[in-house]
Amino acid sequence: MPRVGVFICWCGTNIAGTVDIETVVETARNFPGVVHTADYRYLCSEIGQDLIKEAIKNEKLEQVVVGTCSPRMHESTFRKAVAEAGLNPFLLEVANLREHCSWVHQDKTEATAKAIALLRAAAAKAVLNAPLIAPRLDVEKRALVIGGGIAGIQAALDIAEAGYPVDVVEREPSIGGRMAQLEKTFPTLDCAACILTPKMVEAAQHPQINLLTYSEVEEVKGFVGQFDVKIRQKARAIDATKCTGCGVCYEKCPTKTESEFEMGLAKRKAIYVPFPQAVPNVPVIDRDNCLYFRKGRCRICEKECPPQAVYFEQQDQILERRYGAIVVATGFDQLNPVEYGEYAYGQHPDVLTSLEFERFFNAAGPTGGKVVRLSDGKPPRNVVFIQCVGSRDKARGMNYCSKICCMFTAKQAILLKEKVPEARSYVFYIDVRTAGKGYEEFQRRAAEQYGVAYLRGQVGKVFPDGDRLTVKGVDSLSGKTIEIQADMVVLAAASVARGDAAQVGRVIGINSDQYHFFNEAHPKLKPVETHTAGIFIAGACQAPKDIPDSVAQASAAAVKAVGLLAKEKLQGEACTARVDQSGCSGCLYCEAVCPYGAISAVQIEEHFRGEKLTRIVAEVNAALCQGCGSCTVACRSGSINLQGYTNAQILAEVDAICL
Amino acid sequence: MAENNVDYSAKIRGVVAQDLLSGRIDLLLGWEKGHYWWQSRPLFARDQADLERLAWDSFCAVNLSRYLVDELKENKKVGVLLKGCDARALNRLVQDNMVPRERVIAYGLPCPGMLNYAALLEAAAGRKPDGIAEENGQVTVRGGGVELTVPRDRVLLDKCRHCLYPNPVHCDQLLLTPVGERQAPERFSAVQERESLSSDARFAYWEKQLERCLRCYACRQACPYCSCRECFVEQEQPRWLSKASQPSENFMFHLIRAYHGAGRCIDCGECQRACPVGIPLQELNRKLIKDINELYGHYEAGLDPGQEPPLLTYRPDDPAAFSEK
Amino acid sequence: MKQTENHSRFIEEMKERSGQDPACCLQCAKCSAACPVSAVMDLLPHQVIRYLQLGFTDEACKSKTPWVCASCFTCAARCPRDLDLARMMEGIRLVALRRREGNRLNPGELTPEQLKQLPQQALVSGFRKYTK
Amino acid sequence: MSLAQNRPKTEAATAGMEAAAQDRAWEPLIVAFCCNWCSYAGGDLAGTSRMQYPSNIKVIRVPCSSRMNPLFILRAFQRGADGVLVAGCHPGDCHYSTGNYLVRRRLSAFKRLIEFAGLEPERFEVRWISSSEGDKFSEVMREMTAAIKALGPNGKLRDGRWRKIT
Repeated sequence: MPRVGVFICWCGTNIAGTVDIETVVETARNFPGVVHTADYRYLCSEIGQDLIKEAIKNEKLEQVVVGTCSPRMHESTFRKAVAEAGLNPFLLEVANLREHCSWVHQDKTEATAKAIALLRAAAAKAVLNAPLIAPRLDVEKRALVIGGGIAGIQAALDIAEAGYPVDVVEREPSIGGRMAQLEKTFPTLDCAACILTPKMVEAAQHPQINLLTYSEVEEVKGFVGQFDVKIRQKARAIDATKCTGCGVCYEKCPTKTESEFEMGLAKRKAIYVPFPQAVPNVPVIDRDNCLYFRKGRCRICEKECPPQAVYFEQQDQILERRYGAIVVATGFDQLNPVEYGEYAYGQHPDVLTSLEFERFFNAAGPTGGKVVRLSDGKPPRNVVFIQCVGSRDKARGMNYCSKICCMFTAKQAILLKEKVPEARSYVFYIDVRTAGKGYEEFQRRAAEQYGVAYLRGQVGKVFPDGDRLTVKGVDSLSGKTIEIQADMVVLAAASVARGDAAQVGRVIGINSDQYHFFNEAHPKLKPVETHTAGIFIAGACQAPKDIPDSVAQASAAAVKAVGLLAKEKLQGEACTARVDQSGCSGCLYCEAVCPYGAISAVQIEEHFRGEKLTRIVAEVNAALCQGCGSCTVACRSGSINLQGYTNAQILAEVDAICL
Repeated sequence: MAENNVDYSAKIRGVVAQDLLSGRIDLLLGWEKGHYWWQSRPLFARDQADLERLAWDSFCAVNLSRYLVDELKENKKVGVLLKGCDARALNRLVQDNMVPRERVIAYGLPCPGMLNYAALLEAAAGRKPDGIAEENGQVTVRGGGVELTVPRDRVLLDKCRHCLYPNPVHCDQLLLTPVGERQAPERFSAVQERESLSSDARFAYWEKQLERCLRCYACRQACPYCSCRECFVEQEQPRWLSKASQPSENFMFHLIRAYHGAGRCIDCGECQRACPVGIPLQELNRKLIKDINELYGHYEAGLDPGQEPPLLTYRPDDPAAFSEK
Repeated sequence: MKQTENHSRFIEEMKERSGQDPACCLQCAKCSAACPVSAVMDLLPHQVIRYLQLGFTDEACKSKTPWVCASCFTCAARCPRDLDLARMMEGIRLVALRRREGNRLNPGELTPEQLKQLPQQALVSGFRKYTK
Repeated sequence: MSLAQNRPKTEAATAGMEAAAQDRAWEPLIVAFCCNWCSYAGGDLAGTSRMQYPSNIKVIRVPCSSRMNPLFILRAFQRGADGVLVAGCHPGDCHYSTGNYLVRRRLSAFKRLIEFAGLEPERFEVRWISSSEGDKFSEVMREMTAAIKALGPNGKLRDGRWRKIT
């Protein structure tokens, strides 16, 4: 029986307030193998860790058990402490006395009894712990950024500046993302294009950055340091090496269709660049609309193209490449408010979403920069902004606050006043949320200097009324019902995850929350990490976010990626599967269920009645194994076992917990 | 069959003798008569003299495929006589990499179903039978100077009653003419009957059945899917269960024995036939076959070694036997 | 805020009867904006809820609003917090009727003309709504 | 002092019921095997959010629900558990990408098998709980405890020889 030390953390009053530490320590003294017990106010503190290290040396401990917070919180802290005292770091077991006990139970007797049971199980497992050595893995010194919006561009630039090559995969024909669709940015009213375009160009010209636009990630395999990624480069039907970006092709193209970039408010050609400042400035032929692809005739663009760059036969290319780290920055969508029948969206041309309205301010936009009603082309007099359309709405929309709407509405109201000085804005809001540097001042400016009427309340219904819109709402502060004859209604529709976010997450191998926003590894302390090592997230794919936050998060993700790429070797998973070849019958069911292809057949020689026999057994590649343990269950004889979670250890835990 | 079995045995002997004497195979696995007339036991034939004892009659129930695992360690190439169930058992072993198929010559024997001595005793109505004769689906039991004739179906082994594949699904050489399709009764009827009981009644039923278990592991030894080099029941580290024949341990053994066959059991019934205390083991196996078929699509183990067993694969839209809310 | 036992009992009883919790209300007033009979209410629906949130149950009961509510469920359909205002109003009515141990509508007070003119359904609904 | 001392260790279910009637202090023991990445983290979130649930639940951490050998489940029942829960990531969200798809098949077959042997369906459950579902975690724990309490102590599959050692 190894010499076991048990250490209990009070975690201030977090554990000690509900769990009777003294009783727990007394009981733990009698667990099999336990030769030393101690408790301390904060075991994770330096003094607390020293307590463990001293005891390991003085008491010649061979196994350590700590009763603390969740192992997902401090397991690595204590492993390090144990290692510093000269023990193998995997000779440590954590009993979760806080998240799984003291915080979820109030009765002290019950919580104490449960703490003892959890601790007993941890001690029973610890007795069977064996020293483990994590394999050292190579790092491919190249990063992949998925998504070419402002977050993706920023992350790519930061990684490239640190000296590592980066590929940026963007689904659309140009990088730029949502920010490229904006006219101005709050709270400074900078022109979005003026600050974004230089960054786009910088990314395109950076020797370490390789832009893969009009491309999608199809498959991600492997693991941190060695992700093997398949990228589909969709056929543009243009030879990018020849194209000069002169634009003759789309001038001459006879087919028009709705522009995605203009939110369907304007037309584009079947051969097109999404917007004038597109990077790369290489058109794409939209095969669903191109006459030649649909009906086999036309080819005008081909004839007109001066450098002969049109190349109809071009096929999709699959690029297979290995990356050490991945940054996911796939952005967001705006909710389609058509479900909200009371706002008449889709029933009247002058009811718009805010992203649609934004395009009205842009000189290259559908109205050439004029704010006019789509119905009659006249400038609006009264514009009603409705906040929280689908946000803070657990009945029909999203339970969360979309965070950016209060600010972009204030911005649009200001821009409106500047474009149409006689226009009057009304904003129906539930709360105005302006947390951010300069935000409150900006919103107050809208109300005080630009005369925007803020009405605390919601709109019951928008009635299309001849050429105008009657908005019926309430100002809850005065208790007055309000009726406004509006010329335009702008809906601050919720920011939502991309429609295919869940699917994309599955391909990449990261999980998402109930709204399909990608999950960070820890809401406070690991905001850009995911649960998959080596994959980081940035921007609005994690939650609704404004530009400053997206850029900050992108730089944070870039630092994490760079930190990883800078490593000579990575430490792999130590808790890997291992085969007992003498028991293995070679059925290879383990190989069939292994998600990493870490198990393969190997021939071994055996002596049988004086003769040499060869037979097949399974073998684990520890560098590939991630330690899920699925193989151990497929193995009927238990000949493949998971180190750190062995069959014997789990049985010991079960036995101990049932005592 | 019994009437002509001498001829059949001779015919079989003729074919395999050629292969054995020419050295095409080093060993032939067949059957020979045992101590009693109603027993046929495995024959390990290496020469002509051994072959003389080869017998093919209505008592060759023992599945010979299982013996390949050990015999192939000492012999380069082994010939084996396979009934329908034995052929599927060979597929099971090939799929599990327990038997290299290329070192086996499989001689197929279409099987009319094997007879159950207990049922013959019953048919003899109290007299001790000393032999049988078979003709046209009838079995005549001789004993004490009296002859009683019963339909063959009535004296079949349980495992043969429900047999769906009496003809070998594959073999290198078919030795006899295939038998016709048989009307097999619904094999899940016993399972369904048990399912209709309450939890407590089911538990009482199994408690009664399993308390007889001696933990002799004959079921395991006979089974073509129990091919592990070391069975979990005999492991010391970890000790999954103790050696004692004790109710909860017996439950554990039998549930896991059956579970290890989930998606793998070929439903040959050897476990139940081998059980010296008559535990209806096949019911547990069939419960799994039935459920897995219902949940994850029809699958018949042992038909095609290339087809992946259902528990080694999945579909993203699989149903579950628990709430997925 | 009023936190007397009497007031909190009222709220608890109302919550139990209606299955709705006033604490979930954001006071966005969408109910009031959507209500087709708000013009004849002395308090808007969201104000009634606000009174409940603050414990002013007497004021909420004294208000005409719960009795005027036509139970058209527009508020319930629009509420972003999935609150069923109509049920809450019903809850207030039920608790109030039981508290006062009296009815707001006495059959004897109805004139024979009224009884003759009003549709049967209106009478049944009226008694269901205004009497215990 | 331990709850376990109050639990009857009787052979048959009926005996357990009687004991339960006599001993009002009976509290069920429920062993919950939680995958490290989703359900265990969901449990952590329930803790962080102080969402209370009965202390009858004792969690054992496994790397993935696909690490769940049915033998562990039987062992828990044998040693005195009144209920066993296996919790993993939602299908499609497995940290190891496919583990819980395999578990769905494995444990569906196993659940039906042990029910066939006479175990009440409520005693063994499988649930998908993500790392963001602290509320679901505590709710599942409350529901399961209530269901087991309604059933009473489990005598089936339990080893009568097995007693508390300390």
